[in-house]
Amino acid sequence: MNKYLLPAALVGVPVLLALFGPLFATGDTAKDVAFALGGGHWFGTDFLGRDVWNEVLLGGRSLVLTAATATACTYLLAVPLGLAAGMTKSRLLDEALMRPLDLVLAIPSMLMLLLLASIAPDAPWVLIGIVALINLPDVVRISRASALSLASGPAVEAMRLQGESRLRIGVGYVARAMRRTLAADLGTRFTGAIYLVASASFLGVGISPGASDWAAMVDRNRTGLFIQPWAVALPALLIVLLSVGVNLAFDRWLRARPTALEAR
Amino acid sequence: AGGTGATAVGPPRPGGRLRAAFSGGGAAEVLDPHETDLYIEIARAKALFDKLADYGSDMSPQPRLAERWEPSQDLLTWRITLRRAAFHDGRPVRPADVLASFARIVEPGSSRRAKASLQVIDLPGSRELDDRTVEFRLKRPYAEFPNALATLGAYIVPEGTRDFDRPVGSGPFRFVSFQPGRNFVAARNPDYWDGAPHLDELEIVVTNDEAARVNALLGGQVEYAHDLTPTSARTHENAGRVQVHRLPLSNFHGLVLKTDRPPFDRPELRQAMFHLVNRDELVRSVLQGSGQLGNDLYGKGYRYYADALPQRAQDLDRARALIKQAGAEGLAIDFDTSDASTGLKEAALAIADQARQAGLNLNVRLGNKDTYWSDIAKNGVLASYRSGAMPLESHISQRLLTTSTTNNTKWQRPDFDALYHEAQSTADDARREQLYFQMQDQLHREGGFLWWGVSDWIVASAPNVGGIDDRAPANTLEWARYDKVWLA
Amino acid sequence: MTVVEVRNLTVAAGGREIVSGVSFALAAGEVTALVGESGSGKTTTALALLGERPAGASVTGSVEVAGVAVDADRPPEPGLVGYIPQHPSAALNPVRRIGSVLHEIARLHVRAGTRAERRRLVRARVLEALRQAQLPDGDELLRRYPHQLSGGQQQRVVLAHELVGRPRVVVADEPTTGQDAVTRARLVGELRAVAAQGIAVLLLTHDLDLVRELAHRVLVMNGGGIVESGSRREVLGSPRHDYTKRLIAAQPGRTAEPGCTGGGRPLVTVSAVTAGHGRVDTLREVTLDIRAGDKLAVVGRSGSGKTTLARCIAGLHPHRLGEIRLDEDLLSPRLRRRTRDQLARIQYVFQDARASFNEFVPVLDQVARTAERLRGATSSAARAEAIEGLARLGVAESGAARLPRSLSGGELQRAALVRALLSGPELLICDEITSGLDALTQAELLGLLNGVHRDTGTALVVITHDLAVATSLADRLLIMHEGEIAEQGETEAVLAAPKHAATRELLDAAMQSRAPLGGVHSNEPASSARGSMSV
Amino acid sequence: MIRYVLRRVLLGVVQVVLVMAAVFFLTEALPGDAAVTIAGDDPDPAIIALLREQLGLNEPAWQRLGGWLLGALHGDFGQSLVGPRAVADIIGAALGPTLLLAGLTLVLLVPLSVALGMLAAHREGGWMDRVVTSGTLGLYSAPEFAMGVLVVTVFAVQLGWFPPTAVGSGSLLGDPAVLVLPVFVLLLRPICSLSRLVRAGMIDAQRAEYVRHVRRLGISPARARFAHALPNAIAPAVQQLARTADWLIGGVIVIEAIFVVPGLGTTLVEAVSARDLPVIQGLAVVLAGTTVLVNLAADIAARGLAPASEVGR
Ligand SMILES: Nc1ncnc2c1ncn2[C@@H]1O[C@H](COP(=O)(O)OP(=O)(O)OP(=O)(O)O)[C@@H](O)[C@H]1O
Ligand SMILES: Nc1ncnc2c1ncn2[C@@H]1O[C@H](COP(=O)(O)OP(=O)(O)OP(=O)(O)O)[C@@H](O)[C@H]1O
Ligand SMILES: [Mg+2]
Ligand SMILES: [Mg+2]
Repeated sequence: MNKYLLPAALVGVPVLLALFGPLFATGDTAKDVAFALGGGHWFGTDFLGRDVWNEVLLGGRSLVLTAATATACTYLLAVPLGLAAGMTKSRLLDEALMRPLDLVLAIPSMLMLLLLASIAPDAPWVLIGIVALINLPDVVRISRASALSLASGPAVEAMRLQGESRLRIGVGYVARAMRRTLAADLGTRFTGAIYLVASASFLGVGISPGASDWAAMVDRNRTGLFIQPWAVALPALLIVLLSVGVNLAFDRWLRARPTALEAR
Repeated sequence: AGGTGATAVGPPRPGGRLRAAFSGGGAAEVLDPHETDLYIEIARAKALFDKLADYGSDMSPQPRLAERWEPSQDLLTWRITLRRAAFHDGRPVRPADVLASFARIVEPGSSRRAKASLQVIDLPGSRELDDRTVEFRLKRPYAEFPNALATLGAYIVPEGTRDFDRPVGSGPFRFVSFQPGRNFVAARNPDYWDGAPHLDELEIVVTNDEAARVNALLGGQVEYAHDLTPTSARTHENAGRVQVHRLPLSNFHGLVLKTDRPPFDRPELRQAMFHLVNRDELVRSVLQGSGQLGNDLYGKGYRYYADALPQRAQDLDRARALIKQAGAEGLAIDFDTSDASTGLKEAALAIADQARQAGLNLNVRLGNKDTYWSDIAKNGVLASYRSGAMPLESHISQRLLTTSTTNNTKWQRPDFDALYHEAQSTADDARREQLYFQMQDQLHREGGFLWWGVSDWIVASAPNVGGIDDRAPANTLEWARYDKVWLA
Repeated sequence: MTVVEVRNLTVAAGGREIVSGVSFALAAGEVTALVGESGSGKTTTALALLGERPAGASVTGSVEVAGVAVDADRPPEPGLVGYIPQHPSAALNPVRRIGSVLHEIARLHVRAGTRAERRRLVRARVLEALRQAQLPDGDELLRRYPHQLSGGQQQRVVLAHELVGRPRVVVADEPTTGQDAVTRARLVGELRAVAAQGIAVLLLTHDLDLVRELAHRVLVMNGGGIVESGSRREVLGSPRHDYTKRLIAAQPGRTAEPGCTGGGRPLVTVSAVTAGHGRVDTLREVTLDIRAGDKLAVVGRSGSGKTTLARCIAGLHPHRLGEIRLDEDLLSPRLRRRTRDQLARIQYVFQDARASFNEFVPVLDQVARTAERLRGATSSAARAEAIEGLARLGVAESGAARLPRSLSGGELQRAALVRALLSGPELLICDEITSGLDALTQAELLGLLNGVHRDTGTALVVITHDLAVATSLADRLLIMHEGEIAEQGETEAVLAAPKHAATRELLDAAMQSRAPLGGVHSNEPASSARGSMSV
Repeated sequence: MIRYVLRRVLLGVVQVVLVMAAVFFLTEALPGDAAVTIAGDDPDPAIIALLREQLGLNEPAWQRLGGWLLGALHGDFGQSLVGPRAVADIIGAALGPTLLLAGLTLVLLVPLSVALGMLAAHREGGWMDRVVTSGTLGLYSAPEFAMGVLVVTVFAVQLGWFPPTAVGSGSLLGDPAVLVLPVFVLLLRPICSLSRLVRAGMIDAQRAEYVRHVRRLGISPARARFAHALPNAIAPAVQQLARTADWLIGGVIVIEAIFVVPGLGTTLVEAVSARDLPVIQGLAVVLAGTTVLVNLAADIAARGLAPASEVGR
């Protein structure tokens, strides 16, 4: 348990701030001089003269939820797709599932981000959708590859000989056996999602203007980095904490669970 | 001329190459001066070409290639006398060149910027009187016709020029090389009619990212950086590594309220907006103090501006009362803004917060920055807006007449139109001033524009650059005048 | 001459002694066999010769190799002790060509003035090692990657690695597990040749036949200690220790139980079935009848298509041409198209029992599913049936209720058998279910199969490398060779008069290892390796 | 092998064509068009209509796509809508700097991330490992633009070691100092992901029996690590390298903006904002083609590195 203390602390700070921060934020909208320090502001003001701490309290929820939801959506879509493609014995179905994804893979993700985000309205679900779409092919490939090797293994064959349904084999065994591979991927995928949200903000797409958002803060306040570093440093630090914490947690979890092979 | 730096850098000194960083327009950039649109294109056109007139720091037309102008009594015929000037290839600037240039600008099928202003000229009726005099016939009386001569893009090119790969003009610099979206080099024109430039060479490089422009200046890669944010200015102002020039009265910030449709067809609601905006807070936060308060009128500090009208300040009680009167309490109104220009979005966010205090719910929508201007021209009811410097007359004729093409506030009042036409039909300056006051008074009471502030245009230069005029708004004669600049 | 001297070696880990107080000596030119059931500490003992020990273990006692003390901090001089690990494929780097690694090792042992001279010596050394390891010395082999070699070849390549360094001692850990009779015979020859060069050989195995063929001396391990030692003749001829006696008694006998030979009606008919992997046909026009109550053993060289044939019948491998009928009904090549009834009537037991279980679900639940899905039993009835079946084969309910990872290999193998039997199959196919098990467990399992056949009349198809297993169990023998059936018939008839060359080769190879005690081979080291051998 | 490569190349061509069609329709769906952007601030609607007519934007979409594809078949990528230049010229001019940046990054990336990964794997769980793993994890989550700003400020503006931008340097090669910072920033993120993979692979490989086997045979620890463990460890990293190429393109967009490099990224952003369809299309071909090629190269390399595995199905 002890070894989860550090990752828990790393993840805990940003996540608690993100989830409960809005409860402590003031509704005060008065604006001060932009990028000023002092004047009753703990961490100074941002590009609009708003209180940085207040923005930090407000800005985590959208980022954490966007990145987490996007990652969750990716997995919810990709794993069943990968499972279906990997477990099917029909080459046609496999190709039909995989080729369109190759196409998505061939479009550079930044080009896709640029185009899709300019077409779609500024709503949180749009960004979630885009980030999920960009990550989709990779995760499908990973899950297909691991489903493929599992599906040709004796455990699956034994179940098929028992007359088990595909669903039961897929959910009851293959999906569970893939957990390790997917968990290793999940941490970096989540970081990638945060990163994409941040880049979207840099390209000026996807985040509604009024929204307080850590990723957007890093971008929008960067001009003031040298008068007022907190407006960038604080949200950046929280993002790094979050992503390091998540990855560390998965690293440790994986290390704690030996592979099936090692367990024997 | 002579800015803050002038004293520090000593007397003018000839020689050297000045590198200036501007943001650019990519591969689409052209050298055709009639197609100019971006600041960088104007700066280049200004180096290579001349107009007949240009705007002074108070937006009044100053003679350039035109030595002087004399209108007829009815303001329909204007006689222009040209200076003794020559193009870079040695040919003199003649009336034929002027007529040909204007004909090219207004030719059918062209979408050139100056076309709207110059269309007032009856070109077939205009003629060359002698080799230095040209006589323009106008289609209607136009007392401020020199404004049209100074308009953006009304450059004089040699007759018959079609191709601007290696442009020949009459400006202070001669063309050397050009790569669209990358850089432009020009060399001193020793025979320039207004005195040869101090610099040997001028290079204009494209640097789209503001931070990169500042960095390039700090790193000694350029000597002049155009268009800085107030934040950058504050960061580097006192460090002594660069000179910061704040060109006042350059950029007007405001809101567009569409007066022809609900809810802003109700004058009370427009007035409520006038009273709920906290201009001080906006200037402090959005402009970061680098600007002045606006009084909901365009053209502060310019000729004919109605200084006498009282300055407005936030009055929430008044605003609430007006909102109530308009029956708009708790109304949710879509508020369009975009990243198309700096400050638009920030102002919208701040104003939305201020409006909430008065009980009005402004729902900020971030529009696509590339199509923002044409989107708000047609759609929506409330939008962030900005405008560069232009004479009051141009502002009115382009934006506030029934016939205006970019009448974004849909301000269409026959009585207002009549005042404008009367002002253009009188040769009496005092009378015209009075008419302008009447127009502005009406706009101040119930117009569709809410100009809350005027910001400085910020440029920065290396410590050794002298001769930058610190009082010229962007886009005026003294702005980006590299022929007056020297390197110490 | 004594090369290795081990005195009072004790290895303790995890609070218990894995190896306790072991002492023995190895002599040059002699093969010493270390036998004992799985987990008795053989590998741990052998690794001590290399100065290695299991993670977290502590070692006491002394090990001397060539007169020099060896421990974890002072491993023997590289190349002095050669070690052929239990799974040679793991010892070969999958991305390095055979030749490049061999040359790399040889370079360590060659000293020469000029570059060219050095290159020549290295090459000579490599070629010599290849010859000694019975590998062809052509460049073609040297250019290959490990996965392009057969298991036997891989083993010999590892042997060559060791021989390049001219070791004084070679440790071979279970060298014959899973090898077919012919390959096995060749390996025996090689090891004998190694010993003949004056190298001390330590042979770790649970295969007593191998011991009989090769060893000069035998050490029997049980529970971490050496329970008996002596010359081969003493130990195998007149075992003193109880454990040794049991071990020897568990060897499958020659005589098959007389069964109801081929009396039943035709159950499964395979006609002209062709199947393959990708473009290569691994099974060509195979035709075969299996009758109700048959006991059929399938034997053949590795890669001859035994597993493919079995999988085609079970529906796990779609065949390309030909047809398979159950009674009169055509069986679809695809498992999905087969009815539940068809699935229930033909069952298949996998070689790797552990891999055939879902690691996330208790064994008992998995076993019970067969009755539920294929016979429509209610889940409580199926559970009761499974508990009963498992108990009958000696797996307690408390054990079966656990996840597969906490069951031993033998227990899992039995559970897999119960899982297949719960559908009440008329044909049970067992693919090498005894290889990799020690003799005692193996004998137990074969007994179980016989019992099942007797009680239910299920037809059995047993795939095996071990002719002893085949002959002890089957009424009929089927020899496969390169994707075709070389020969089939009554077991005794085939053994007595093999018609096909492949059969003869297999039998010869098997005979050699079956030579009666003190027969062909004397106690002296064998004089030479068998004649020229190809790969 | 040759059959495999041929099949992949053919598939790649189909892929590129489909990407082009997808990009075309995505661009079509963008709000506004070239006419609107040319018209600029406070546009006159009449001018927009006129421009639309002149640019042929009134023709149906499929007709324009067809025309464009037909031209592309003949190697003619068309004219830019907003400027007087040919698309091929525009892309050709921008290609050099980007190739240089991306190429240099890739060339440095491999040895650096291998070195870092091996360093961390040298002693698993040691202080070096901890420093490298947590450092790479932290850097991995920092976006390029943040790193870019920081690096420029520290190393160029404050310390003055390197030029802060590429402004005014005629060719990047002529002035190598200009390349240092952009390549440095571009390297940071991929180094993190790759070195983590190399580390994991090395740890696995070092534990593998074949490494212990050659150590027993007397191969030196260094050689065992470099010649035996490493080739196994980098096989998964090579696959990742292919994916790196994709976001290297993304990173280049950001880096080019910060350092004022007139490359493909800058061109792409400009073309998208100007709705310059032919240029976007041309770029899509170049980028998708690159992605397909890099993936192919990676697959072939992976085959060499992992001869026993099959690639794909
Ligand atoms: N690091 C360790 N810690 C605790 N127990 C261990 C460790 N390594 C091995 N063992 C145990 O020591 C015993 C002896 O293992 P060893 O590998 O020597 O057996 P073996 O006789 O070679 O068996 P097999 O025939 O299966 O190869 C086994 O019960 C094993 O589980
Ligand atoms: N997945 C595969 N891809 C290609 N070839 C294969 C594959 N699996 C098996 N083969 C080949 O098919 C042939 C027959 O294989 P099969 O498994 O039936 O042999 P076997 O007789 O069971 O051998 P063993 O005794 O080694 O288990 C062999 O030559 C083998 O190399
Ligand atoms: Mg062992
Ligand atoms: Mg087999």
